[in-house]
Amino acid sequence: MKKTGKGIACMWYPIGFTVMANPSAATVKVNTDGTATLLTGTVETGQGALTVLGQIAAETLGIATDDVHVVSGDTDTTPMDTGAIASRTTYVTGNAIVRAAEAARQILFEAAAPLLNVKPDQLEARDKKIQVLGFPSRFLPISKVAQHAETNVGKPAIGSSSYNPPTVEMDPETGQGKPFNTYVYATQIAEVEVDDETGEVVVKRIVAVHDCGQPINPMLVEGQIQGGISMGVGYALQEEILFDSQGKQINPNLTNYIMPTSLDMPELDVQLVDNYDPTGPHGAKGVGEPTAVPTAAAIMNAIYDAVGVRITTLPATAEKVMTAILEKNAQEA
Amino acid sequence: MLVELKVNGEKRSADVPPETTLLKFLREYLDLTGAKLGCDVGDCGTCTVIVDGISVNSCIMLAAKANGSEVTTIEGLATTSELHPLQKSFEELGALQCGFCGTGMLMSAKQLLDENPDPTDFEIRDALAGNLCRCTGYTKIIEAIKDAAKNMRAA
Amino acid sequence: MATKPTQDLDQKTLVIEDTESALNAPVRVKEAHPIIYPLSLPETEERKATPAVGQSASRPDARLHGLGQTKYIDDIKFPNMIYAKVLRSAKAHAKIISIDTSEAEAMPGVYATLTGKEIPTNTFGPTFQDQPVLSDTVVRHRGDGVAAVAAVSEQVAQEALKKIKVVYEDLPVILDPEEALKDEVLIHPPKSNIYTSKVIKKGDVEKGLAESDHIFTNRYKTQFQEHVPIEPHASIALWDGNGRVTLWSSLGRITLGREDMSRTLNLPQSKIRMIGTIVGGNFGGKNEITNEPILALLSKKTGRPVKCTYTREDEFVSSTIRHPFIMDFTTGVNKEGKILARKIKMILDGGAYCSWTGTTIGKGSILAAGPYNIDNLHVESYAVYTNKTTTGAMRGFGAPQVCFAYESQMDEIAKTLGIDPLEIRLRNAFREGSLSPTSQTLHSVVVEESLLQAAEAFGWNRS
Amino acid sequence: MHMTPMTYEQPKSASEAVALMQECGNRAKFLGGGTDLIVDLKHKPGTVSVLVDITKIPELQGIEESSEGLRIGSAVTYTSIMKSPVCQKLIPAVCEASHTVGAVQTRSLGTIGGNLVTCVPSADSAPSLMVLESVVTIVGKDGERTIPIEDFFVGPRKTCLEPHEILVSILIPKKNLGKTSFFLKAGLRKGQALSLVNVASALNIVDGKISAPCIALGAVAPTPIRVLEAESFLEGKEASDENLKKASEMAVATAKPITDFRASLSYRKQLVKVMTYRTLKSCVDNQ
Repeated sequence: MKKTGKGIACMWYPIGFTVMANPSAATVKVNTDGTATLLTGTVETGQGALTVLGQIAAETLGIATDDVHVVSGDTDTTPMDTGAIASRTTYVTGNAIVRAAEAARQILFEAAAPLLNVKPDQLEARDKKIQVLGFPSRFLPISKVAQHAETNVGKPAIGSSSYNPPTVEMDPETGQGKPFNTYVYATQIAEVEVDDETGEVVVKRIVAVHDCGQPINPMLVEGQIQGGISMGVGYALQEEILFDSQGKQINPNLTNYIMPTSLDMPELDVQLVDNYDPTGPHGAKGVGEPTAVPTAAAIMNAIYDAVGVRITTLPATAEKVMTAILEKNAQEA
Repeated sequence: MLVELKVNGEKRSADVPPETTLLKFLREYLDLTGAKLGCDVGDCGTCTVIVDGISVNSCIMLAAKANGSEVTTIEGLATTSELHPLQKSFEELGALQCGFCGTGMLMSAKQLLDENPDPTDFEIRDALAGNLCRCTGYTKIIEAIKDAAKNMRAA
Repeated sequence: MATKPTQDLDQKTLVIEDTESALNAPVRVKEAHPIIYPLSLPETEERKATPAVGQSASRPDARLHGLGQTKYIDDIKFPNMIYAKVLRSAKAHAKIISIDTSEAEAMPGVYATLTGKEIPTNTFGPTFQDQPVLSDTVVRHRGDGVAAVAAVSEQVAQEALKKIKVVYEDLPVILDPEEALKDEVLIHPPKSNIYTSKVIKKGDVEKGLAESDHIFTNRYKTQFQEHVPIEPHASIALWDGNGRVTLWSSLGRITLGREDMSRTLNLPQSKIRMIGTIVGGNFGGKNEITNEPILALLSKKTGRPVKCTYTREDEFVSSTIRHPFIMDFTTGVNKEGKILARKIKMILDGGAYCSWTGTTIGKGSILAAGPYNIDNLHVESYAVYTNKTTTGAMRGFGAPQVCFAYESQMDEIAKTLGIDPLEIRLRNAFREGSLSPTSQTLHSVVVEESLLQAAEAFGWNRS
Repeated sequence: MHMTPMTYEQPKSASEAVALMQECGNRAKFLGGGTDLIVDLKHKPGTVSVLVDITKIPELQGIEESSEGLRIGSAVTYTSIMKSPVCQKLIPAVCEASHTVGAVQTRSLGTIGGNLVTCVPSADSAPSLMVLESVVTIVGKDGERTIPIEDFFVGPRKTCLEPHEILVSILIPKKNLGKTSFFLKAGLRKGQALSLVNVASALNIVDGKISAPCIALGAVAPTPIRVLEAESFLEGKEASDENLKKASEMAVATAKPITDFRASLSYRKQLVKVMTYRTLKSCVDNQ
């Protein structure tokens, strides 16, 4: 018979390396037509980092995503970056970009200030304009200002900066300290259907509510969460590298290493918690890794709710669940 | 042996060793690198192309076997002025992350919609079961296929 | 009969330089208009909008993915490029007595071979440099490379690997991490197998347990997980006439990758260019150099660009995978389900080399108590070497493992105390300003909000 | 992974294929869809130097209904079977079994004959064809022979085919067309799964009693097997739960599964019990 169950799991997860410095540097160059080029040493590994980093630069400069061209991943041309690891790109590289873009923007403000008869700190960059704070009708197009800065003032709007999350060394005896600058939080709830005669577990639905601070690009955040859940579903139910008695992998191929296919993935309801981290770039934190963290736990709790067996070793293969059900039945009999 | 195919509407031929797979033929002899090598044994679907109206894993099909066939690869989907509706929906709805599974995924989706313009959720999932993706959890891919199907039916 | 396909000037049709084929001259079918490099298509509204933040902007790289135009490493081809393959160890733990590559080297189509002895600094690793690029004295797991071949094609390189003769002397194989803890057989002598550990102490855990109404003790275990990037690792090296080497690599961390290259090749960083192309999935598995130094040296030896793409099996056996954890959780709670004390002991199966274990054990230990206010905590974790695939960075660095343990036990506690699983979490959850296990004051905390929002979306009825 | 150099032949008739095979001896191998063979040749390069592609031979094609029954050419793909209205109507369990093989791409290339000839114990097309008492036609240097499908399987990856022989077609006898039959498969996941156990059952209900029951199991013995003891037990019995359960227990007793990394012997037996009952029950409920 098929029995349904629900299980909940929440989690916390840090952004960046544990204590160790993990800096990023960035350079932002504003072109004379008001578009910009961003140089970053990170690499696009599929998560959409370059799009998000471009959006962060665009936000600081008050221009659109499409106005920023992102150059990445070449040690000859791009600045130092610790790389696509530890859910750090949006937060750490993003913070470096905000600082670099602010430096470039400051040059624009200084060039525009005399033209608008204000001080540089009375200006803001919005909607492709440099405008007076509180008086948006007093503005110059960013293209005009960039052109002016370069050709009249003689100071092209280029900014470079870096960022490293502040941490405090952990005490070697007690581990007390400040290993990270910020953390994200999340809850996932799974609904499963367990066949109590075969042990087969079908994950029917997962609701995932994640915190990433201010989402820079909600669509890409959703995509990260959905993908992380699929890795979590595999971790929960199917995936395991097996070794023989001589240390040789038994299943080093995609025929016998069982990761989820489209038919194995549940319906997903992905949501974000409204949040803003003042230490992040435009309030953002990160989301890459935490998406895969609570899924297995939620599924195990749902299996327990459905058939009353507690799986304490992953993955919960059908056979493992069935064995536990039979043991439980034997104990009860 | 001389293998001659009609690839994306163009006659292409090359003289290849008989053990050459269709994937190798496309990638190395015709420079059509859209189909990828992911597992080499027909498990992952990154090498999916359409041969005479059926989708196949080109890594386990000999080029010789496809001799004389019409082959459609990812390079044959867009025209000079337009993306294929599937390519458009995949892009706009965020269905492509690292993109490595994407070309095979798009070919499987095309094959599905060619046969079934209004597939159910299960039919879409069933059609994609041979294309492994590690980035997306398949969710946005399925949404994109539904969106493209709708747009194609409306066109 | 050899043929050489080339592109004609407008890059539209293939020309076969071969008389027989020329008779079957390529025909361009007008109505089809297949394209190779199209077009300038309109951008989506979200890409053109301000403010930029908060826009679900589409990705320019995704457009190229969809067109099949993204060039991953395996799609890049250079003139005169040759192909490398690495021979993997036949043993999980053994001394290497000898490696004879002469027969492979003599094969037609083989350009060069390489062994560990030829690598200037044959060690690497992000924390400890305990891993050889190619093993030359000892193999410590089946994924260790022992020799490499560069040949005119992958097919020839693959055949040449079979001609390499390696003589091993067996050493005892240690697979069980609890066995490895005993240090009876050392995997990196004279170093202990316990190569890193972590302690977190807060409050008085024994006192907290003594004051508890209920104590729960459970053991949880997790497995090895592979990243499965759909794109296997790949790289190309080109050593030029100025003694400068350029690498196109699927590595996700090029700046630090260049440092590793500089160290292993004993070459100034200014002589190394690392280009990170679009990566076909990483998930933590592409955060270290793998065969990049090998390709660089093979390129130096042969004066040709050298490419290596992992087979799916290489991907499994020689790149890193997720750490299995053995986790003993003892938790004391009062009648209301408030956690008073938690004592945790964890053993991480580190595989043959350290890799990113330092980060994994650190995050795993800090996070193990869960997002809960616990005044009395003691976490003790050990990572041990075993003769299995190296465990390293993988999405979550120990967090999925410990979350499985702390959230499973949370439900055990809830069940015993008759408290709803959602409710017990709300009673213990971090709030703004809570102190973490390392006594850090937490900010922008939304555990409670995420719990309630998820429960609402799911339709969770509290029991 | 790369195959070693080889030659490729594409004969136009079964007799031409047989002649080629005789000429080339054990260096040669018949190539169907290649979904297994090409993979094998990549894993073990150098084992074969001539591939004889038989998928263009007309005798090996086609799905035709005649007075004898339904004939399916051995080179017919799973996809063609699944999509064939005749098959859907007359042999739904075979369609269902075909649908569970691999994924779309594998089913597009893979052939039903290839699945039988490869002869792995878990071959998904075997049990459903067995419970419909199919017979297979084989052509060799000495002409044609027809045998029951059970006799075709000899051991793991071993059929009764002589090296020069070729499997031409499968015939599902007229009497079993439209017979109620069900197929179930247990794998490690839903998509692209290999069978841990697969089971097919077929039966009629005549005057409230079970008639002509057939049960076949895959992946629980060196070859796919029939459960004759349970079949004779069920013959003429009432289709009660008790009887179906007893037959399922008999299937467990007949099964001789092994433990491997995918599943243990005892779990496979549990699956045999449950799946045999479920297929029988579905047959009873869908008369």
